[in-house]
Amino acid sequence: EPRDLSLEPPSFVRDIWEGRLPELAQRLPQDPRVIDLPAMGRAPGHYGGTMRMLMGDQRDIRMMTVYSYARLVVFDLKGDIVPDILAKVDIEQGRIFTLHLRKGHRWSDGHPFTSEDFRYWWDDVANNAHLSPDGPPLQLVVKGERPVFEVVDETTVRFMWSTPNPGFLPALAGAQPVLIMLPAHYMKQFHQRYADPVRLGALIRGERVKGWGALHDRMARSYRPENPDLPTLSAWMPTTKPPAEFFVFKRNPYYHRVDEQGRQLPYVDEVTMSIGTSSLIPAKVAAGAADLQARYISFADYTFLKEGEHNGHYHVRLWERGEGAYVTLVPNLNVADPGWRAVLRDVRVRRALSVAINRRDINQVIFFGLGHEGANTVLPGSPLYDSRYDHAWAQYDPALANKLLDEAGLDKRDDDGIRLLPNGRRAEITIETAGDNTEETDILELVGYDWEKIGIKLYARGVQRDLLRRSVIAGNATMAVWPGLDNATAGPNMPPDSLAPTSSMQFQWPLWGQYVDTMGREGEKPDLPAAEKLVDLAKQWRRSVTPEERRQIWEKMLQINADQVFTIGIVNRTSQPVVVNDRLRNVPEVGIYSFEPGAYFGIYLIDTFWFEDGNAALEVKRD
Amino acid sequence: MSATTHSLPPPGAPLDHFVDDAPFDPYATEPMTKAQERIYLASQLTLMWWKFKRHRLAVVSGLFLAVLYASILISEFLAPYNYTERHTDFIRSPPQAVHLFHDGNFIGPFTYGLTYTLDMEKLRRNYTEDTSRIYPVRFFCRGDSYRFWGLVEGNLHLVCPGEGGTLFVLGTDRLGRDMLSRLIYGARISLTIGLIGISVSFGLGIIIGGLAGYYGGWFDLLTQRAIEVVQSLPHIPLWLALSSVMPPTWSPLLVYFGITIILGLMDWTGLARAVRSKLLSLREDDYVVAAQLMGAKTPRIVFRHLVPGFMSHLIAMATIAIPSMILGETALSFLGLGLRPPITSWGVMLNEAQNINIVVLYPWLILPVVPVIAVILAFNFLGDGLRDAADPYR
Amino acid sequence: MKETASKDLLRIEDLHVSFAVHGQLNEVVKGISLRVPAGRTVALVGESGSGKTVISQSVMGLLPRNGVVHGGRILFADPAKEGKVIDIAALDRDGKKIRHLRGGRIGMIFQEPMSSLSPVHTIGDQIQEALQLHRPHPRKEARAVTEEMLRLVGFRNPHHSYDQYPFELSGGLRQRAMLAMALICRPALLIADEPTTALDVTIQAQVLKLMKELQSEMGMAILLITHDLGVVANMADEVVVVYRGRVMEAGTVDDIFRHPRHPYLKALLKASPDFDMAEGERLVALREVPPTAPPADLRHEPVLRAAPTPLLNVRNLRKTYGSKHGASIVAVEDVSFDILRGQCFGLVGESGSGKTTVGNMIMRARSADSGSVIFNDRTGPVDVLALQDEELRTFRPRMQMIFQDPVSSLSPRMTVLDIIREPMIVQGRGTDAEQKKRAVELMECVGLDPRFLSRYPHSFSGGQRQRIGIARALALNPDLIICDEPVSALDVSVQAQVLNLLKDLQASLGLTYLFVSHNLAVVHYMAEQIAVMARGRIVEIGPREALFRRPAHPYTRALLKAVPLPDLDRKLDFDVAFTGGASDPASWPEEFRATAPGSLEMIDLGGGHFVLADRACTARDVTAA
Amino acid sequence: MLRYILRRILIMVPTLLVTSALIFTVMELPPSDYFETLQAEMAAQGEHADTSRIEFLKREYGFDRPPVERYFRWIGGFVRGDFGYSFEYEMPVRDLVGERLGLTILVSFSTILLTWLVAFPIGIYSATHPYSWGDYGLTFVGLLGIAVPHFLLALITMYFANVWFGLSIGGLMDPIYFNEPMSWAKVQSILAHLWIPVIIIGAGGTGTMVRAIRANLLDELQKQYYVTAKAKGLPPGKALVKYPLRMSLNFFVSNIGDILPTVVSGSELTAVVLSLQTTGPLLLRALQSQDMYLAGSFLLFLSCLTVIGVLISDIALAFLDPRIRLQGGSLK
Ligand SMILES: Nc1ncnc2c1ncn2[C@@H]1O[C@H](COP(=O)(O)OP(=O)(O)OP(=O)(O)O)[C@@H](O)[C@H]1O
Ligand SMILES: Nc1ncnc2c1ncn2[C@@H]1O[C@H](COP(=O)(O)OP(=O)(O)OP(=O)(O)O)[C@@H](O)[C@H]1O
Ligand SMILES: [Mg+2]
Ligand SMILES: [Mg+2]
Repeated sequence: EPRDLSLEPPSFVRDIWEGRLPELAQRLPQDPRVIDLPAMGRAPGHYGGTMRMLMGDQRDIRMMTVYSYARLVVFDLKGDIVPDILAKVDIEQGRIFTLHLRKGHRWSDGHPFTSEDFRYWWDDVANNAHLSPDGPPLQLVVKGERPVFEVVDETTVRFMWSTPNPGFLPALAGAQPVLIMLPAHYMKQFHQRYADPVRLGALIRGERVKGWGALHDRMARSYRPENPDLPTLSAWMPTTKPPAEFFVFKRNPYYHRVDEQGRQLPYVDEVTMSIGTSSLIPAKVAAGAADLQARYISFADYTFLKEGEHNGHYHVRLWERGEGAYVTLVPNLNVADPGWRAVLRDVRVRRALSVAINRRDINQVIFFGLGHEGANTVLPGSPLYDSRYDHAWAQYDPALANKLLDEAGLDKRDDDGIRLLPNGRRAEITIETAGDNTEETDILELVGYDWEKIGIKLYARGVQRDLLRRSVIAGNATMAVWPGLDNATAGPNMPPDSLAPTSSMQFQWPLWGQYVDTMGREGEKPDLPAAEKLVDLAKQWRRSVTPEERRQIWEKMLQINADQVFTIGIVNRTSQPVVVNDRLRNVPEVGIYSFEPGAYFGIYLIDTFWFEDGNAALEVKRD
Repeated sequence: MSATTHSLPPPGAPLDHFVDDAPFDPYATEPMTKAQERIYLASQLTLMWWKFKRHRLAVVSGLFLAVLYASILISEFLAPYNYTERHTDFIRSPPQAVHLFHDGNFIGPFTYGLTYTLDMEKLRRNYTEDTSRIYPVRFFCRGDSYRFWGLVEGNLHLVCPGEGGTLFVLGTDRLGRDMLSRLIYGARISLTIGLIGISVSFGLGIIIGGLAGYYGGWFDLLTQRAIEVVQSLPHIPLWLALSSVMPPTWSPLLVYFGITIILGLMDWTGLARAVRSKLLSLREDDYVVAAQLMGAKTPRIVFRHLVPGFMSHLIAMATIAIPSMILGETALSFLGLGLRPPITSWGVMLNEAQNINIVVLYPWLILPVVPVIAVILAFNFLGDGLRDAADPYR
Repeated sequence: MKETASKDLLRIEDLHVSFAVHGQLNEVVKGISLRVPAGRTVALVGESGSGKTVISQSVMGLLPRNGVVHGGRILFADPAKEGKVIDIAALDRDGKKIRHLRGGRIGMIFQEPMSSLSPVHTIGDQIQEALQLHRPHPRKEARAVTEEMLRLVGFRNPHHSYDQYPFELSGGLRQRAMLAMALICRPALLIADEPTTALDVTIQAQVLKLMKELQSEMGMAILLITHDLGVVANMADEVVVVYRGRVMEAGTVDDIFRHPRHPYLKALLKASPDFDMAEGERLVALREVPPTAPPADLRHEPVLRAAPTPLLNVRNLRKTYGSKHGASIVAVEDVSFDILRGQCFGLVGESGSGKTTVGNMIMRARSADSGSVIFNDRTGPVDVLALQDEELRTFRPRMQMIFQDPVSSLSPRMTVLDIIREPMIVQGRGTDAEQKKRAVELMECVGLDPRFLSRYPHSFSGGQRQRIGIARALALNPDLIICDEPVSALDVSVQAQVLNLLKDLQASLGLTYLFVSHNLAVVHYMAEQIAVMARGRIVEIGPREALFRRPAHPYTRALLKAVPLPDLDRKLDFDVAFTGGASDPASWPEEFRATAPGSLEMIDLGGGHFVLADRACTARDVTAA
Repeated sequence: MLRYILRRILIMVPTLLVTSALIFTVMELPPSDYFETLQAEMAAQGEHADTSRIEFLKREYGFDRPPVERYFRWIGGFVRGDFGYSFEYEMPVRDLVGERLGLTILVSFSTILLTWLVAFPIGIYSATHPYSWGDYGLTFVGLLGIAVPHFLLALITMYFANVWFGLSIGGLMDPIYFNEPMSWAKVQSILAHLWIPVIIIGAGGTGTMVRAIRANLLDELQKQYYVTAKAKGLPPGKALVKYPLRMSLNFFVSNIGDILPTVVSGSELTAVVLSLQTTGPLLLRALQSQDMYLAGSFLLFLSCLTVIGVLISDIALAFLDPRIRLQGGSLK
C-alpha cells in the first residue's frame, strides 16, 4: 500500500516503514502549532544532523529544557505570552484560567497528553503532603490562597482564584517554568497511591533511594532531564542516563510544532552535550567542537574565537546580553555595621558612589566600547524602556560625587586622603564577589581606582556564592557584586518583583526582602520610605488586572529604583559571543541573550535551526 | 731531606737491609704555613664559607638572589612605573623594544612612539612603532609617584620613559599596567612568601620529625598518626575551610600572611616523616651515644648531631619547597583563595595568565614564569653550594 | 713453596700520594717503595698516621675522592695471568680491569671493620656476594662455603651468624666477618690493614693461622699492616718501617728485629710493653708529652690516693639481646666487680664476650636487664641505673667513655675542634676561647697536630681518630673513664705516649679507669686489678700479678699462651695451641663447666683472686686442674 | 615482624576514625550547606530553586538531624559499602564514581611510574656525575618541571597538542568513546590522551625526586661500606644499587604514604584544567558546592589510601633498615 512519507524526517522513515512508529498524522496533535518560517524571515530547512554543544557540568543538561523552550505558554519575541503546548488559554477577570490542550497531543512515548496529567500533578503531587510539604508552588498561591482546580473535560482544565493572579502565566512561560502537569501514566508506578507496593519496594531498592518520595521526586525531574524514561513534550528527548560525560538527545516523534509546510519540527535530529571543564570550552569551540555555543564563552574570548573561525568552521556573532547590567555593585542596606548602614542608606552616598565611576573607561577597557554605560534598569528591548532610568546617576562626575559625599557627612579625610565615616573610621569598603570571571575582577579594580579619587578605598574579596549570600544576609558584607536585573527586557505583564523587596536573595535589602517574602515572619520590616513604596507597588501589581495598570506600576517602580540607586549598575547591553557553525541555518544574526525571558536560544525557536547538509553532519566527529 | 732514596731489589732478589740515613727528630713537625694556621682554628661556619666560595655557580646564584632580595627593598625606585598605574591607551601592548640606534645614529637607549589601532572586527588592539617619534629613556628621573613602603611619598625612579613616551619593556596587561613594574613589585610578595612558608613547614617538620625519630616509642607512634591524619586530609578542602575561617575584615596583607602560614602548615608532614625515618637509623650510631654520655639535652642531640647528617636532603628539599611555595599561592588563586588586589605577586600574575586566550594572543603575559624559573634555579644551585659546603667529604 | 714465590707479586715504586684539605695539598706518602713477593708476608709498620692505609688504598685504587697519586708506579704481577704486570696507579679508577683485581685477585681487610660493613645487609649476604662475584657457586653451596668461612674465622655458630646484621655483632665479630669477606675469594694478594685489632689473642692466633694456611696452600702473598710487633715477628718475612710517609728502614724480619738501626725503629721496639716490666716501670715513648693540667675550673679537687675506697660497685649485671628469630642471646650474665678509686681496672676476654656491653651498661648507654651499678661519689653512693632524666644528665660528666669504634663515635659532620669542644659546650665549661685553647692542649696530649682541628673525622687515620676519641673523653675531666680498646689502633710508640698520659692523669687527678683491651701486655702495664671474661661471664678476677703469674682458669691460661711476642726466638706454635675455640667450655676441665644452671660460683683463691668454677670445688682443686 | 604488622594494622582503625571525623568536621565547617549553595548558584544565573523541593530534599537526606547523628550514619554506611548520596547529582556516590575512579587510578599510577622511571636514572646519574654538564642540564630540565605552574603547562601542552597533533582538547579520550564500553579503540584513545596529564602531573614530582635522590645519594656515596663493596670488585652500577642507593632510599620509602595523596591531589587542579574524566574535578566541584557526602566519601577514600600508604611505608622502612625493624620502638 503506497504511503506518503515525504514529510517525514528521514531518520524516522525506517521505523515507520517497519511499523515501530506511527505515521506523522497519528503522531501530531490535530492542530499542531505551526511556525511560519518565511514570515519570520527564516528559511524552511532540511532534516538531519547533530547539533553539538559543550557544557561545563553534568547538571547543565537542563539547558536542553531551557533551549528547546516548549512550555504550556511561551513568550514570543514581542514579549507577549502565547500558547505553545496549549492550544488556547482563556482568562476571566485575571483570575480564572481555562487551559485548552491540543487534541491528540501525545507524550514522547506516544501516550496521550490529557487533563489527567494535570489532575495527577495537582491532586497527587502538589497537594500530597509527603511530596510537597509546603504545598503547591508559590506562583499558584495568591495571598495564601490555593486555586480551585477543575478538570473540565479530557483536554480542558481550569485554575480559579478569588483574586487576580497575573503571575500565573508568566510562571508557566518561564525559562525555568512552573510545571503543573506530569505524565501520569508513567509517574503512577512510583506513587504510593497507585503503585503495587512490592514493585515499588523493588524500585526503591534498585534506585538506592530512601523512600518512595525520593523515588518519585527523582523520576519526575523534567527540568533537569536526568531520567531518559520520563516522557517529555520537548523537541528532543534525553537518551543518556547520568552519570555520563556525553549526553545525547533524540528528536521527539510526537513533538507538537510543525513548519509552514506541515513538516514536524525540529529539523535537527540529535543534540549532544559533552561535559568538560568549563574553562576549556573556548579552546574546544575554537577547535570547532561545537555547533551552537554561547554558554561558557565570554566576551573576553571573542578575539580568540574570531581568530579560530576559519579553522573551526564557525562564525562568532555578538548578541546583546539581557541583564540590567553586566555587573552591579549592591550596597547592603541591611548591613550589620551601623556606621556603614547609616551611610549606605543615605541616597547621596549611593549616588556619589555611582557617579564616581568612570563607566566610559570601563566600557572601553573591557568591552571595547561595545557595551552601554548606564544604570541597572530595563533595556531598550523592553517596552518599558526609558532612557531617563538608564542615565540616572550614571554620568561620570567626580566633583559631584565629592560634593554629595561631603554633604552626606563624609567630609573629613585622613592623611592618605581616605574619607572618614561619621563615626571616624576610614571609608574602606570590602566588596564581596563570587566572580569567577576576570571581567568582574577587572571592573572592580577599575572602580577601585575611581573611588580612590573620591576618597573611598575598595577591597575586593572573593568568596563562594553561597557564602556571599550568607554574609549578605547576615549583614557581614557591606557591598556585593552581582549581575543586574535578571530580566531587563521585561514587559508589564511580568512580575516586577526584582525591583522591590520581595526575597532574601536581593542583596541590596536581604532582610527586607525576607520580611516581605515570609510575610513578616522573618527579616526586618522595610524602613526606608522608598522601599516601602516599592513593596506597596509590587503588591498593587499582584492585584492588577489590565496591562495598562501594570505598565504604570512598573514605570513608577523603575523610576524609584533609578532615582534611589539601590544598585549601582555599571555597563549594560554588553555583548555575548555566540558561536554558530557555518552550516547551521536560521540562527539570528543578532539577538538578546538572556535567561528570562527568552530562555537563551529558546525564544528564537531552536527547533527551527537546521544544518545545510543535514545528513552529512552525522558523519562529522562528535567532538 | 734524606740522601738515600730507597730502591727496591730486582724481583725475586733478597731484600737488602735499608736504613734511611736522614737525621731523625721525633719532635720535628712540618712548619705550618700561614694558610694552615688560619685554617686550623677556624670555626666550622668559616670553613663552610670558604668551601662555598669555591662553588662558582652557587656564588653566582647567591649573588643573584641577594640582588633580587635587595631589590624588593627598593621596588618602587626600580620599577619604571607605579604598578597600579593604568595606561588606558596601551592595553595589552606587547613588549616594546628599547633601541640604541636610529637611522644608524647612536642616540642612547630610547623607544619609539606607539600608535594604536583598534581592530573592531577582531576586537583587538594593534600597536605599531612610530619611528618618527623618539623618546630617549631617562635615568634617575621623576616619574609616577608612589609611597615608598606605603610610607613616604616619592617619585624618583631608576629609569623612566622619555617625556611623553612609553617604556613597556615587558608589555602591558589587560588593564594597561606595565608588566615589568608589576613583576618588580610582585617580587616582594613572591620572594618572601616562600621563605615564611618554608620556615613554618621546615620548623615543624624538623622539630616534630626529629623528636619522633629520636625518641621513638609512643611519642613516635602518636606523631606518626597525627601526620597520617594531616596528610590524608587533602589540601583543597582544608584550604577552602581555612580560608573561609579567615575573617573578611582582614586586610590583604594579613590575608597574605594567613595564606603563607597555611601553605607552611600543610607542608611539614612529608619532611617530618623523612626526618623521622632517617633519625630512626642514625640514632643508633655511636656518636649519638657519645653525645648522650656527655649529658647533652635532646634538642642538642637532635639538632647538633643528628640533623646535620640529613643536611643534604634538607637543603635539597628546602630549595625545592621555596618555588613550590611561590607557586602554591598560584594554586590558591586558582581556587579563588589567593591574594587579592591591590597586592600583586608572581603567582597572581601567572594566575591571570591561566587562559588559553593569553597563551595564544598575548603570550608576553606568561613572562612571570621567567623570574620564577630563574629564582628556582638560583635557589637550587645555591642549595648545591650549601650542600657541598656542609659536606665534610669534599 | 712454589716457584712463583721468587717473583714479586706487588711492587710499589716511589709512590707519592697527596690529599687536598681545605684547598691545600698535603703530601702524606712521599716516595715509598716496597715489594711483596709471592707467597710471602710483608709487614708494614709505622707510626699512626704515617700513610700505611693510604698505601693500601692506592693499591686497591680506592683512595678517597680528595686523594691523588701523583707519582710512582704500583705494579701488580698476577700469577694467574703468567705474571703479566699491570700498573694499578695508571688504571681507570672504576674501570673493568681494576674491578677484576679488586676482591678477586687482591683482597683487602679494612682497618675499621666496625664501619666498613653495610648496616642494612646481613654479613652472610655481604660475604657471599664477594664469593659469587669471583668464584660463582650454586646458591646452596655458596651458603655452605660462606658458613664454612665464617667458622674458619672463629664464628661459633656460623649458621646463625650468617643472618646477623653488623650492629648485632661485637667489634671482634665484625672484624672476623671482614676477614671472611677478604679471604673467601682466595686472592693472590691479601692486604690486611690491622686485621686483628679487635680480636682477643686466641682468636687472633686462630686467624693468623688461617692466613698462614691459605698462604702455604695457594701461595697467597700478604701485605700486613699492623702495630703489633708480636704479630709481625710471628708472621712476617720482610718488614718495612714507615714514618711520616717515608720508609725509614726495610729488611727481613731478622734484620729488623735483630739489627734495628734507625732510631725510630729502635724506639718502636723499646716502646712496646711486655709482661716482664716491673711495677712502676714506665714505657719509653718516642715523644713524651707532659700532661697539661686543665684550667682551674675544669679541675676537680685532687683526691687522696691513700684510701682506696671503691668508686664503682657493679653487681650481677645481666643483659640479653633479642634476636631476629625470637631466641635471645645472653650477652652478659651475672657480672660483678668493684673498681677502687684511682685504680685502673682491666677487663680482658674473648671477643664477643660482653665487655663492651658491660661498659655500655655502666654508662647507661644500654639498659641492663638486671643488676646494679653504684657510683660512690664523694657525697655518697649514687645508684647509676636508677638515675632519671635531669639527674642523669648532670651525673654524666662524672663518667666518660672511649668508644671501641673510633669511626662511628665521631659525628661525621663536625670538625675535630667541634667534637672536642662539644662536651665542654654541653656542660657549659669555659668560654669560647678557653675551650679552643683546651682543645689544642688535648690534641697535643694525645699526640695529634693541632692543625688537624679544622678537619673532619673521615680524613684521619684510624689511630688518629682513636686519639680524637680519647681527647674528647678527657675534655670533661671525668672521675671514671671507661676505655674500650683505647689504643688498639695505635702504633706502639704513640700507644706508649697515650698510656703514659693516662697513667699521669691517674696519678695527678686521681682518675679511675675501666680498661678494656685485648692486648694483654697493655692491660698488664695499666691495670692493677684484672677481670677475664668469657661467654658473658667473668671467669677470673684478681690482682695483676696473681692473674698473670698464677692463672687458674683454663681460658685465662689459653689467653696468656696465645700472646704473640715481638721476639723471633719465642714464636707462637700455631699448630699446637689453637685448634678450636679456647673459650669453648667443652675444652675446659670439668671443674669449670656448668653441670647445672647456677652450679658455678666464684671461688676465692686468696689475695682477692677469684675464679669461676663449680661450687663443689675448693681452691686447691682449681689450682691443681 | 608479623606482630608488628598486625599491630600497625590495628592502629589504622582509630586513625581512620579520627580522620573521618575530621573530614566530616571540615565538611561541616563552612557555615552554609549544599542547599544554600544550590540556591545561590541558581540565583546567579537567574534561575530559582524551588524552596519546597529543597525542604523536601533536606528532610530526605536527614539534614534536620544533628551532625553527630549524620556522621555516624555516614560512617556506618561506609562500613556497609554505602558511601552516601550525592545531593548534586542526586544519585548514590558509588554509581557516580565508577569509571572515574578507574581512570584516576590509571592516571595516578602512570604518573607515579613515569616519575620513578625518569627520576631514578636521572637522580643516580646526577649523583654519580655531580657538577658535570649532564648534571646541570638534567637539573635544569627537572627544575623547569617544578617551576612552571601545572595549569599553565597543561594549557599550553594541550593547545599545541591540538594544533600540532590534532588531539581533541582536554579529556582522557575522544568524546566518541565517552559512553562506550571498554574496547581496544577506546584504550588506544585513552593512551593517546594519557601522556599529557601524566607528564604534566609528573613534571613537578619528578624534578623534586631527582633532587632528593641526588642529595641523598651523594651523601651515601662517601660511606665506607661503599668502598668495601667496591673493594670486593663489584661493578659500580651493582654496588651502587645494592648499597648507597638502598640506603638513600630511606627518604623515598618514608614518603610512600604521601605519594598517592600527593599525586591525586596534585592532579586535581590539572584534571580540572585538562577536563579529565577523573575524580579530581568531581571532588573539587563537590567541595565547592558542599555536596558533602560525595566529597566526604572521596576524601575518606583518599585517607584510606594514605593510611595504607603509610602502613606500606612503615613496613618497607622496617624491611629496608634492620636497625629500625629490630630495635624499632624504643632506644636500646
Ligand atoms: N681523606 C683524607 N683526607 C685528608 N687527609 C687524609 C685522608 N685520609 C688520610 N689522611 C691523612 O693521611 C695521613 C696518613 O693516613 P693513613 O690512614 O694512611 O695512616 P695510617 O698509617 O694508616 O695510620 P693508622 O695506623 O693510625 O691507621 C694521615 O695524616 C691522615 O690524616
Ligand atoms: N645490638 C645487639 N643485638 C644483638 N646482639 C648483640 C648486640 N650487640 C651485641 N650483641 C652480642 O652481644 C655479645 C657481646 O657483645 P659485646 O660487644 O659486648 O662484645 P665485646 O666483648 O665487646 O667483644 P669485642 O671484643 O669483640 O668488642 C656478642 O655476642 C654480640 O654479638
Ligand atoms: Mg691506617
Ligand atoms: Mg667490644
